[in-house]
Amino acid sequence: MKKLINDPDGVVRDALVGIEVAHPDLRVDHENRIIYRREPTRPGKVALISGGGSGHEPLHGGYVGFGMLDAACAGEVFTSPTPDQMVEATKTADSGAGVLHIVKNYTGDVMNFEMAAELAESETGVRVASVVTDDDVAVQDSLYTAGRRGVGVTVLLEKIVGAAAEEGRDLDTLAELATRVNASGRSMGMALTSCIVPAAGKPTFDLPENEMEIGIGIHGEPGRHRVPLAGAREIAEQLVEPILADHDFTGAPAIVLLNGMGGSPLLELYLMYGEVQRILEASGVTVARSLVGNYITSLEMAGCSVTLLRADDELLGLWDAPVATPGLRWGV
Amino acid sequence: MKKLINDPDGVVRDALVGIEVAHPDLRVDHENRIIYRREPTRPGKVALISGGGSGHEPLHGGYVGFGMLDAACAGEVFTSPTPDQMVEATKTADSGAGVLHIVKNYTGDVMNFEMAAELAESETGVRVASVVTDDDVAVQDSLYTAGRRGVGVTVLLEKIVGAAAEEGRDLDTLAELATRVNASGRSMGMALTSCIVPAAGKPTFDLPENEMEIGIGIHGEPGRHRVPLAGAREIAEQLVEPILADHDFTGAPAIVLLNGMGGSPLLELYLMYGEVQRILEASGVTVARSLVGNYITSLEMAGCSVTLLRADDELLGLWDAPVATPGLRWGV
Amino acid sequence: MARTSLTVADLVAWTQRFRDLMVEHRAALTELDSAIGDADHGSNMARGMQSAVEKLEQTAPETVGAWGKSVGMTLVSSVGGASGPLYGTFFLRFGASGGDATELDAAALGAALRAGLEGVLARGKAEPGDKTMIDALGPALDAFDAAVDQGLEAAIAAARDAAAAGRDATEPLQARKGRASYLGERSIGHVDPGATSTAYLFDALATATGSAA
Amino acid sequence: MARTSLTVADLVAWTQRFRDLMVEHRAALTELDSAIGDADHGSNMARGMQSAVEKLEQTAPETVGAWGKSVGMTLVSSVGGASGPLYGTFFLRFGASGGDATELDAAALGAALRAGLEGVLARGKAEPGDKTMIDALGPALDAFDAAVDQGLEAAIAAARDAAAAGRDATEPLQARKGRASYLGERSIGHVDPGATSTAYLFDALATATGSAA
Ligand SMILES: Nc1ncnc2c1ncn2[C@@H]1O[C@H](COP(=O)(O)OP(=O)(O)O)[C@@H](O)[C@H]1O
Ligand SMILES: Nc1ncnc2c1ncn2[C@@H]1O[C@H](COP(=O)(O)OP(=O)(O)O)[C@@H](O)[C@H]1O
Ligand SMILES: [Mg+2]
Ligand SMILES: [Mg+2]
Ligand SMILES: [Mg+2]
Ligand SMILES: [Mg+2]
Repeated sequence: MKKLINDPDGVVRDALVGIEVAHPDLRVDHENRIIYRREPTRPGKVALISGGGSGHEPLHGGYVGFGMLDAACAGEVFTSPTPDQMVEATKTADSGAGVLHIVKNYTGDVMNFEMAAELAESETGVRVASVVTDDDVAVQDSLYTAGRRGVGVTVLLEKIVGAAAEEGRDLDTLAELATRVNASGRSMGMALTSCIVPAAGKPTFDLPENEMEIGIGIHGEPGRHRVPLAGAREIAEQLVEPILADHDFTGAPAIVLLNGMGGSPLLELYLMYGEVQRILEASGVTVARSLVGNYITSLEMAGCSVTLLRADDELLGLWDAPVATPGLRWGV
Repeated sequence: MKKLINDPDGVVRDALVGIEVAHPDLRVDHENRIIYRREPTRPGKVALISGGGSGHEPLHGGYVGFGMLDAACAGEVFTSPTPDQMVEATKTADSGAGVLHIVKNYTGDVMNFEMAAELAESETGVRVASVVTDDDVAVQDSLYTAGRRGVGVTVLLEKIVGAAAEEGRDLDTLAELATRVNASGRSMGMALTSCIVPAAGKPTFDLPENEMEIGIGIHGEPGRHRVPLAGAREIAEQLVEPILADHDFTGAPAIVLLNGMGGSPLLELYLMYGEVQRILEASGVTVARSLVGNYITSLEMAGCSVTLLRADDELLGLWDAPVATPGLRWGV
Repeated sequence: MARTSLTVADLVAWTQRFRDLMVEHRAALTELDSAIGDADHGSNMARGMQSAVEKLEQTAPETVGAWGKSVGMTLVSSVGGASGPLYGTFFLRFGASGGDATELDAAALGAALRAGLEGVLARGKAEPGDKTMIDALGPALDAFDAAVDQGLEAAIAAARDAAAAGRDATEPLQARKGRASYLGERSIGHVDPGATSTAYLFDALATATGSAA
Repeated sequence: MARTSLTVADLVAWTQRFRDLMVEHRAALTELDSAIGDADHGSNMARGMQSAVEKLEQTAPETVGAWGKSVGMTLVSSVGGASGPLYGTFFLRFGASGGDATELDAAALGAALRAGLEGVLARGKAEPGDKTMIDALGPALDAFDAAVDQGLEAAIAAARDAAAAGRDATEPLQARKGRASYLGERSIGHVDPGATSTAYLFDALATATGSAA
């Protein structure tokens, strides 16, 4: 296993040290593995908290800052954080206006955040609302699965709802907005290679040189199908088509995220984005905003995902609003 | 070869399509493979032009925009662009105040930019000054080498000199500043894996599972030494020590870049940065600013490099000045 | 003479034995989780059980309830993922069922295990056949109940065997809960990691209580 | 009867033959460049020579000067890297030496080649033994000059053999110019890619002019 680490079981602990020293605008509670903004939540502002397994950087710690999150809880690699962490973050970040938990739809994340919300409300009286993101069309949302996974739309939601929170909107309004954003977004991902979970020490799955996985998530798990390796144009089709089949993205401005899984060079991500945008245009989708890069990753996995968000003037305005985090930054 | 591409020989062409549609603030001349700011150079402002082989993204195209470059010429993967491209970019970006060429010290880049400067001046009368970056301490700067390579300091220089250009400083002043920045910076890199040049179709070098290369550049070339794989702390020492041995970084604020080579997850880069900063502090270096991420890459190579720049109040002020490019963005 | 009840010390020994098995089989559990999950079940369980045992060593519980609360809370607060809340809830409910008791006879043990199962079902909303730890836990408790008349040790041994059989029976199933459900039909043909750790849980119970026969 | 001069058509045939060799050995040249460089010499040369031949097909040159300018300018503007300016300069200077001539006898060819070499030296500032294309080019021209009394074909054949020998002789050298110099001692034991393409340049000249013996 070739990694820039000291100890496979201490990766998250050690990385948090680097995050703290690299970003003077952030503060890290190492005992609880929570990344906060340096300044406490402004009174009256609803606090946005998220968290999840580590290995998806810059998600979530890289989205703590003005215009996005107030705190992020870091779990072990690909393992959701614990309720204790979330309770601590909730209590600390609350300014009295309540806390919105942004949770990606995975069994572990949902259960841990649920327990945290119960504990936080009962122990401290902090008002907690939650939104669970589930935008991954690779998974059937049915009784026979754990439901669609939360992937790329989580980034867009943290940005948009984060901007609305800075405006001073209240908890219920933000929860409603978050639900609307999630319902308007869809994603689909693919992998050329597996990643290596440090504590596991070897690739999660083996993928022959002439094959790729379609319909992967962000935890290095295998996808829905294994298919022959194809060119970028064909891959773009395999990602965009299921998204467009699942939701109508015509007749409204769309925000598009072409996301790298962590191990693909930016050169290739741009190339993929060119292909994606071409298909979208041909399908009558109006791309109003776009983001190309590594925003929600799966360690060193090579591959990419596409996220589409059906927007409107309000969402575009919130998207364009100032943001200052390590992972997304504009307007300030 | 597992890549998100259509045709190994058309990678740069196709990626430029994606760069153009992803960034409405940029304009791409596809015939000449030049990335410009959308708006022409403001009269009186010196134009900053750089360029080099592709595969180092976001360098250089991702640094075109307010506060950094005015144009970037994209060569084939790891192959410097041609004089024609540079002449065209020079003529187009010049507002009358002259053009600064920012050239990384590689035989090909230097020769092609030299020919371009000669042609541009003789054909058009545009005033051209050049700075050649050579910050890589892995290479002995002697008669027996092509001289130190230009690596990480190029990013810092484009930012700092770009800010000075926005202030309206003249060509000679900027060339002098650029020379000073280059002389104050040092870098050192390492690789855990080789990258794959698309047109070559296989890894440039083979690196056994238990070894790493120390002293690599950014072209997938092997390094100075092949040594046993080590932990992050030891790797950090192997990168920082030669830098501190080559130049005095105490007694002045330092800007530090912990750069990923493209294939290492951000989690690991943060972890490495924690180790680097610890060593710097123990060595009496005061870190005033830092940057952690993939800023000057070598396709999907796993590994990282460290760049230190000895700064002062002026350089810090220019560093903090607003910048709005795809690759670096703050203050606007 | 066959034992007829478990003391708190027995429960602690069970915890330690389970910890030993999780550490010993850490890589194998992660390997199973690689096939249909995210390659962390082994490190999750080893980390959690290690913490649980350390906690018990710091503060020795005096009642079944205190033991269950200590182990359950430690798992909840040190594991994360799906297994943290699920195993955590199992031990918390087990403890709540035992309450202030300092010993559990066969019937009380059966009731406590059943309370644990109910907790896992309530928390995870999985059903039998969904290819989860439930598919080892459910059969184990049914076998326990069916054998309880033969005495505590026999019931534990029966539970252990049924858990192992339940674990094996997850192999042909298509997952409908947890991460493995994302794989659809590709989850078929792999043993569930959580059912495997649960089979070890009953193995540990049998060994720690000398019910190995 | 042995030929005593080259026409512009011969120069065009030489260009085509060099292109063929670059395309044919593209992967091998890139392989050499992988060992001590950045894995692009094969694609650089194949791309450049392909463009050069296309340009000649669009506009047939009538003089040695026009031919050299066409090939040289096309290389400069389509290759990039180190080999673009170096090979480009070689052909530009070769052409300038030939000027308006439509034929080159042995002495004139020798002078043109020498002008090309001087251009490469001026542009790249390499010295003999630095492990570059110079180490094939220099010996080739010396051999050409030494054999020029035996006639054009003999001189070309001698140059071809010396270029190949010069290429082979780069293997034990430590590089002091270009990318390979970054490797220090690790550059020892590998044949230089640029010297290899230069050996093909003279191979092409020999074949295209029927001087193969
Ligand atoms: N809803 C559920 N109910 C019961 N058990 C579940 C449920 N979801 C997952 N599991 C169990 O959890 C195991 C995975 O645990 P683990 O790998 O530690 O967590 P994660 O899936 O979060 O990575 C699965 O093998 C399965 O047995
Ligand atoms: N200064 C120089 N003078 C002469 N030849 C050189 C010089 N530098 C490099 N070369 C030649 O160029 C070859 C490499 O060409 P190429 O791979 O196309 O360019 P790059 O090194 O820019 O990738 C080397 O093998 C060497 O023969
Ligand atoms: Mg997990
Ligand atoms: Mg090159
Ligand atoms: Mg798991
Ligand atoms: Mg090369």
